[in-house]
Amino acid sequence: MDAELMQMLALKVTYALVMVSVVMSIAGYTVLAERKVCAWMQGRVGPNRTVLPFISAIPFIGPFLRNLGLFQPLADGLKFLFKEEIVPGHVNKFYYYLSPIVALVPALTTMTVLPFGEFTNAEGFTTPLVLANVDLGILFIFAISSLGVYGIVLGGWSSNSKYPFLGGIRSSAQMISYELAMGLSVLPVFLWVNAPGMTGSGLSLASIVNSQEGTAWLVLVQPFSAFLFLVALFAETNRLPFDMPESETDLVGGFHTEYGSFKFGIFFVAEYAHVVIGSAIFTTLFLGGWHFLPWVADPWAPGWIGSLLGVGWFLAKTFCLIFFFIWVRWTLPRFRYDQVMKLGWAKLLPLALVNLIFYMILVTYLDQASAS
Amino acid sequence: MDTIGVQDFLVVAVLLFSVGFLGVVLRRNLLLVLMSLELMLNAINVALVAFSRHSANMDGSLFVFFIMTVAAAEVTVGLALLVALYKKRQSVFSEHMTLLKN
Amino acid sequence: MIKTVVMERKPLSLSERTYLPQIASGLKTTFSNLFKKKVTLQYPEQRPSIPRGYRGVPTLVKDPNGREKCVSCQLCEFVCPPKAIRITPGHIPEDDEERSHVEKAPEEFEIDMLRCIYCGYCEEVCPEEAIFLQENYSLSGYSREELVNDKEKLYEMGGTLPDKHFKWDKKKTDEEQGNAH
Amino acid sequence: MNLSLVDFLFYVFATISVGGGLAVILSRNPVTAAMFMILSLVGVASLFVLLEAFFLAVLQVLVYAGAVMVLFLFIIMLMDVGPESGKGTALSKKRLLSGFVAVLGVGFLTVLTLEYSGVAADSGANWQDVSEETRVEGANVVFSKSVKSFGYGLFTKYMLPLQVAGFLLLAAMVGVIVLSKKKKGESNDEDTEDSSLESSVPQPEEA
Repeated sequence: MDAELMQMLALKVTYALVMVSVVMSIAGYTVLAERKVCAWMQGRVGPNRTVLPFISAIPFIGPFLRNLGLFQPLADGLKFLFKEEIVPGHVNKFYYYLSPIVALVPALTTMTVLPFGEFTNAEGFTTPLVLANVDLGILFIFAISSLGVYGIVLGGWSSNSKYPFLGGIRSSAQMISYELAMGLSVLPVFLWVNAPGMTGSGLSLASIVNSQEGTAWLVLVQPFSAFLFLVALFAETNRLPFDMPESETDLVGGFHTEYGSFKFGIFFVAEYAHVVIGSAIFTTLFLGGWHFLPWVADPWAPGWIGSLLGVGWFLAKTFCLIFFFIWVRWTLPRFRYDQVMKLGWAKLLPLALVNLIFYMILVTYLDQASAS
Repeated sequence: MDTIGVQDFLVVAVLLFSVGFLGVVLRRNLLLVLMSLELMLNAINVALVAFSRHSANMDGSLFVFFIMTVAAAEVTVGLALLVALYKKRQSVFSEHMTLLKN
Repeated sequence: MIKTVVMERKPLSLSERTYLPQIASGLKTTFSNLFKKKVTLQYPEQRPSIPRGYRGVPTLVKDPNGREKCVSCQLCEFVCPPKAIRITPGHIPEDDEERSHVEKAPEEFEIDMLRCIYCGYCEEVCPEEAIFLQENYSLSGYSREELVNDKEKLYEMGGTLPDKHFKWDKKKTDEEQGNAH
Repeated sequence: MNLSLVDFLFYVFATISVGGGLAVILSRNPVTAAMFMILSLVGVASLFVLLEAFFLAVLQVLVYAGAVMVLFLFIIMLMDVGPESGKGTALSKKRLLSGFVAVLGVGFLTVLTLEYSGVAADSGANWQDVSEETRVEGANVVFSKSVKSFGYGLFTKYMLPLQVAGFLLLAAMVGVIVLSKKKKGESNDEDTEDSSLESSVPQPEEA
């Protein structure tokens, strides 16, 4: 292997590590946000006790940060690390240890194809900021994220106890059901973007984002697709109202009932990593990614400051969506299992099909109209 | 610089195919027989894509597409049959499916 | 006679069947709650105000002269539903100037706080008004033994309460004046 | 031996796919078998990547690992198939014999293929570079990385097979629903019905 290749590999690995740590810390702080927002919605204040001695000693800022609970994720992580690791005697050891990893890895892998900004250099040459700019972006994400279910199913099965088992079975059925609706709901988007006269190319996510620059966001063009996708996203990330595998009121803790300490922590972070990635995907597909506002050109100049602002804007949109996830969770009650199945197969899937057919006809009509 | 050619992929395909075939012949658990069938189909896929790449022609790859479709249909029907059978006989082992014997 | 009226339930309209307006209004409710004043008490710094008649940890009290009030009649021990109280009665030595008029005082007085149910019967039954359930509500320890309050601890927690009746003083003066009952 | 990266990766992925396949047919526990099956499928997908058929690789993971194997796992768990008992797994002579014959036949096939297919002398070095764009030469679509080639091929040369595949999926779906439909007075759990509805992996729409 030559030096150039090694250098490139090293660079990619560094980028990947940076991105993993960024996504993981966002996931950690999403946990905090969840606790804070739910507390606020319930008239409470949420975690506000954890201190870091040096920072909290700063007058005004320190106590403010402490009240925001900014150091809580750190303390949580430490707690998970130092807790006694209890492995129940009746579990299938190998799968029991394997499943938290299997749950986390797909969530972190999907972000490799997720573009989060773009960089325009002095010559006006634009490159999207993404670890791997593959042509098949969205398909890749679907493929990898569909593997995430194995962590839950295996965790439930290997625990060898009835509640986790039920959680595992439920989640496998739920995942299969909603993947279909999810795939079908984004098809109109790609149909629209790749239609004759449009700027998109293939299934690449970066081209989707750039096709929304200066014109309407796709959520305004295709509100129904966006809605279906969002519902399916809720189901795929196992968030309330679809958190069948977990549903703590009827399944104790669901698939992770038998898990404790850091293995539970990994499951926990994986769930939130899914939420973060899901929000980011929704932002790229429907909310214009790193572009400013619909019908408004980006106010920032190209160059690295501009691309930094773009990334910040992208993150801001993603955080708003994460907030929406949390908001919905603390508003809606949980579906019953049969309702979840019915909604997936009898409502969402036909609606997605109708939506797809409608846009097929529309795109064809527009093409015909412009040709004649 | 690459020395891997079609024949290497073909060897992999043949190995995978024979493994799948052995599974179909030797295993008694019908679920595993179905899985072995999938292995055989996958072996064919590898061979087809290798040929397609070798001859710079999409036909092989397109056939892989159809094979996947057929495989998905086959698995679902197979599993549904298995479930129906399991409800009747409480077993998924081939030696218990002896209704037509003698 | 009461007439039962059967209410007709209207079928859901289309918008109601999608549940979306309801979800939206629910979201509105939760969002408006985000900015409302928080009702939580910041516990260790802010303490809840204890209402009168609160039944906290049972304690033994002394009278304003600093004398032990309990005469170890053991009524509380008998009345205690979970049998949390255990008293070993002891004599008061004759030469105790202050208290020689009383026969007994507890040698040991233990309340097992793991058993206590805070019912307040002991306080109610005590003829000497020596045991009180006071305001202390948070009790913790690292071992079971630690949570058995002995006499010393009970008096330490109880302190001295103003005595309305000064029973002992009255008794003493009565005795001195020679009209003992 | 000086291996290039691609060669090295080929051997790794080939080992994964074939070894995973072997583990599938050797493992007693169906869940373990399913897990190795996923491993093998991912190995095959990686081989597709080496052959620069990225779309097929992703499809392989999406369809097989993401849907088919989840279904397998679901059924295994639903029926609660335990590991095969140790006694029963002893292979009968008949089975061993048929296995032996199978291996012989496959070996024969291999030799025949490699000898007479005319590709034995081929190596990756004289493969053509894969283009990014869709090109058509005569009736054939040239192999390329782009997804468009797939769409183009499917909707021109293979239009009829595509329709047939769609009908096949529809037939499979109807068949499965009929198979797992509750008969009157027959009680069974609801889960089977839900699972069996999963028959059309989103193929016809993607095409």
